[in-house]
Amino acid sequence: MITQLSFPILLISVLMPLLLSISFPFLGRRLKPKKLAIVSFILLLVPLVTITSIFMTPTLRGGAVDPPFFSHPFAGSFSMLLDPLSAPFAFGIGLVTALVALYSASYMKHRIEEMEHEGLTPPSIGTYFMLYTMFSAAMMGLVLSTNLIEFYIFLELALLPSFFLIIWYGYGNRIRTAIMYLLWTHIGGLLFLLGVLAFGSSTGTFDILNMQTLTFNVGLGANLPIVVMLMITIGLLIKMAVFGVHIWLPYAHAEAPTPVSALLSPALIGISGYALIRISYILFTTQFQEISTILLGLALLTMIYGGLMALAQDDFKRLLAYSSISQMGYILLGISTLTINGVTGGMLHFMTHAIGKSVLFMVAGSLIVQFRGLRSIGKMGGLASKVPITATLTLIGFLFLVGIPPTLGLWSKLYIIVGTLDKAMAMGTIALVLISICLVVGAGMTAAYSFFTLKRIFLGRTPRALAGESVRGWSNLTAVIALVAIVGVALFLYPAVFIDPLKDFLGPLLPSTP
Amino acid sequence: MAGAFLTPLVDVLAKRMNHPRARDYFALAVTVGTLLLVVDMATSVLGGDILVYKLGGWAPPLGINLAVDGLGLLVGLIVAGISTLVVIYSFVFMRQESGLGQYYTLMLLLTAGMMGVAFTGDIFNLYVFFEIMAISSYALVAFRRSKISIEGAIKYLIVGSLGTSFILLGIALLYGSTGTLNIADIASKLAVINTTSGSTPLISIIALTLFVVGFGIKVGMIPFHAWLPDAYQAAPSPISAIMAGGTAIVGVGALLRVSYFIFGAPMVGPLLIGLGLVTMVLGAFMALVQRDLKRLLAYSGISQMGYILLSIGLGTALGITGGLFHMLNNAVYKSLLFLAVGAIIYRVKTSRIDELGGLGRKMPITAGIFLVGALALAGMPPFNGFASKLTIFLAGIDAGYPILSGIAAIISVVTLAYMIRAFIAVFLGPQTGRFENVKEAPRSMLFPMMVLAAVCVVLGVLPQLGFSAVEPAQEVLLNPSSYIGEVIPGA
Amino acid sequence: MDFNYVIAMLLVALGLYCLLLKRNLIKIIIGLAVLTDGIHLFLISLGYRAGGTAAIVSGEMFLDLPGFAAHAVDPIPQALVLTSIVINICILALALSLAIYAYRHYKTLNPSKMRRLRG
Amino acid sequence: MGLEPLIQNALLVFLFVLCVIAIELKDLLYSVIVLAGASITLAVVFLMLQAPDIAITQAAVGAGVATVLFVIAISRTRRQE
Repeated sequence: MITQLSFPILLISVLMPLLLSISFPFLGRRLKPKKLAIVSFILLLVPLVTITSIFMTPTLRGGAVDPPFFSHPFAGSFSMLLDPLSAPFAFGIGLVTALVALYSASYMKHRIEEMEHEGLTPPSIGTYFMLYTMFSAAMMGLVLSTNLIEFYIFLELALLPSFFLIIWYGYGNRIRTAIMYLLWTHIGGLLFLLGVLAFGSSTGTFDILNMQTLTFNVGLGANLPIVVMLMITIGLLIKMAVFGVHIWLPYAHAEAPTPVSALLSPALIGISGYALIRISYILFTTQFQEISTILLGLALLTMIYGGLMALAQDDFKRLLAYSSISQMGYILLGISTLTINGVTGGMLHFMTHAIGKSVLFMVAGSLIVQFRGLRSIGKMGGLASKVPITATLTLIGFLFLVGIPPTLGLWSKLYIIVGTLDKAMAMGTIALVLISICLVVGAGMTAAYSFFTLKRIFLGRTPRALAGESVRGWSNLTAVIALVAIVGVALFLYPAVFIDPLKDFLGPLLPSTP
Repeated sequence: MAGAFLTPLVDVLAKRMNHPRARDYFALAVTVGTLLLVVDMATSVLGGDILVYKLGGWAPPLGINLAVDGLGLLVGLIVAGISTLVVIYSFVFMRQESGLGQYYTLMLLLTAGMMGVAFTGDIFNLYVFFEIMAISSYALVAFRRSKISIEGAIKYLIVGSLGTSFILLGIALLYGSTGTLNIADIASKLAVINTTSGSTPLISIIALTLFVVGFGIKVGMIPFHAWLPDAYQAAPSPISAIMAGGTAIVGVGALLRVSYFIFGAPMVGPLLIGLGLVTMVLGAFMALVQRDLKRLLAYSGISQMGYILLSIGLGTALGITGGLFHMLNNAVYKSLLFLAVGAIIYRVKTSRIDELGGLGRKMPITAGIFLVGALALAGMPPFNGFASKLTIFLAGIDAGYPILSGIAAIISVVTLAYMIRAFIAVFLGPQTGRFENVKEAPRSMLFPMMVLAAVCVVLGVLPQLGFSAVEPAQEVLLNPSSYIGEVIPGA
Repeated sequence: MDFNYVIAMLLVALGLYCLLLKRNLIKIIIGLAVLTDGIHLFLISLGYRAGGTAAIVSGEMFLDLPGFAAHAVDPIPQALVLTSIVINICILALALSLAIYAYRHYKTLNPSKMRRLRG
Repeated sequence: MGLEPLIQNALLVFLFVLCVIAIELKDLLYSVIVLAGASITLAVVFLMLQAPDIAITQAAVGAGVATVLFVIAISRTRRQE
């Protein structure tokens, strides 16, 4: 099934941006921000193109793995793998990171000017692109990892640059926010690491790929698998910011510089969903099944809580951050059903969310640029006449979240809901009723905050403060956003590209009856 | 080959040097020479040999001998490397001071003492070299003769000589029960005593306690740590660096040599685990509340020492490897951090965290290097601290103490918290007007820091290098009989 | 003979008491001297052999070395003590000079009143 | 068994008493003088234990050099505890 590649093309495509990014601070002295953005874009395009071309090759669709590039006395060998499960994630990350790089140029130019205006001296834009590119490449490496230790290393490698991006270019009380973000996610990461180490020490391997024949050495007690699974899962759930351990997210995602929010919010936390399946489920199938009902409840709670909180926000970016929590609830919901439809939907929803949420964050960013730091929804209104294209794009972004055609969101939500109902039916009538109610409430909530926000920003009367503003209607910012949205819409037309292989892949893994 | 062992003695000769111009370069030449000789020995020791040099031609166990095994080599390598870099760093850093002849003399004496402790095969010589090291470090801490340096030195001296007295008493007890001073010989004779009597005699337990307390004082193990932050804060920064990266490591090396060799792992293990745990936890929390950068680093050094002891106390191959690797890494990034703080003090004249701020713009290279050290200390990939902490966590789980790994991981978060807090407070944030004219540190100070930072990255990306460096040391600790056999044929 | 060890340990204990509880630097240093004296006494007693002769070879003793060795006291502890005495006088000198400096700075010999380093 | 062990034990007791006095005296100068006396006693004990060279060193260094150092230090600081 999995083809062994003779040449480590995936590795090279990840490492190239990761390592070359170090040159950005030096390039930054010679090149203008726009050229820097293009260099960064090209660097990040490399993994995207590689992944797309591998995935589009029919013979490689079942999965392609690099030759191991690194081996360690006890951590085993590291490699990179693209298979139907990692493909939607890799593609979503590649797409969003590459395009947001283009968006970054004008946004960060504005942001740095703004900070200098406040009397601050942020590091140069070259440093920004270095951190940005590292962050993006590390996320890509994360999704393609084949070794648990490798996964952890990329996890931390993604964490560090994002921490510095927040602390240097963020808004508000950025130092506190950044430390909170760092510590919370680091705790999650360490929990994950401890679980992984306990796992590795009892099974003797850290390799994700060759796990079919693993046996637990019960030297550490018969409860070991469930404890280890719980540690790994809780570590991932902290990173995913589900209800209860979500405290850090609204701060971090709302206060990060907008292009970074556009990556953090959908991409980084969603990867935990991937890891839940790839690591928690595949390695600990029976134990994961035992807790799947709890996860289901947690998912519903997260979904509704995120939606409620989003409704109550006035700050546009904070609203989007809470909406991310809510969408994480959806992804977790899909996964926790452990039905083929649910999991497929969950995986697909990562892509939906990545595209939709990055569009929305970029819109928020372009509003900030165009209206000089405007973030409060209460002070907006009637902007559709001033920025009609932005308004359209916002609408599309929200359509992704709500799951209305012509967006990919339709398919992912559909699959999640079908999967959840499958599961709920298997659980009995009462559960079916309860879960259906939750689903309806959740979906209604998403629709409510989406359209309510849309109305408050773009319709109604323009406040006097904004009335005199003259705005460039079509800027680079909107062009990039539009590009992302177009890809998202195109995927609506051909979702089978990802869905079919995913179903083939997940079929044998998941239990036949929910 | 014999010449290699005499390097410490060559260093002592340097005492005579007082020509002001040549002095710097002489000190450098001596340390580089030492380093080269150690590297030269490394090739054969890594091959599995144990080099034994018999002073005066007397055969052990009667004569005094130097023996280089994996452990000695590892410690010697660290010491020689760090001393060389610190000497380079001192050229500029100490330029304004008077009495530099004494400074370099003491520094070389300190190095000689450390090398001697690393290489000696005789427990009394270990004591003598330990005293050489201790006396020169007391004097170096007091070097500036300012209020704090005198105070720090006095505290260090009183507590330190208590420690060395304990060590001497322990040696006396061991001599009383075995009648020999050669480490290998003591070990084999004690083993015989233990097997014949069926249990460990009380006198060995007392001796072990004395050693643990004595060396524990030297490495700053809690509850014997009180002198350490004062001394580190009071000493000139290069000396803090050499103490954190050299003296403390030598102390651990000596503790391991004495305890593991002579008493065997099963007896020492639980003790080390217990003390290591306490040291690790309390050190980290004390570091969290410090207001002075050098004190913060001192406490974090205590905390890291806890990791090392904990891991080695596990007694498994993986645990010892992890502990020794962490010891190597700790020496690298801790001296790096002290040197970086020294660069700040050199330019800004203060190391109080609340007085500093916004230095990142003015001293970007120092900031970057400090960051590398801080992240390595906190165990973040891709720096070396990650590789060794990972090994330690894994070793804890492997040895059946997952709870220890859990605590170690929590402390690792605390470490990250205080290091990041320090980094932010010093390099980020608003600039105060006082620092308008601050410039980047001079090149000859940056160079050693860059070398250490590069080592951090290289050992982080290619941990195999570190593992192969500690492998012989780990074998020696795990299986002391080969060392014993090598030193005393037929024992 | 056992009495030697008792006194030696008492001296060590006395030194420790002084080192830890006295509040005067010079006194503390005196304590240090007492402590090491105790250890030295211990070591020398260890090497003593009842009725033995000093381990110094001279004159016609060369003719009967094995016989001499059977009678002589153990020379190794004596060598140790000799080294240790020399080391300790160094430490003593250093400590006293530090005490003088400290007195110049603080006008007191009480170490608990030197508190610039607290915190 | 003759007089020798008895004298030795008496000397040891005397040594201990001297050390206690040295530590407890409030006047540092007297304290140092008593310590020198203790050192000489110790030297005699060493002599009786068949360690003449150590005895000489102890007398010279412990009672001589150390006392001089202490006296210098006391003259530069203060005499009372």
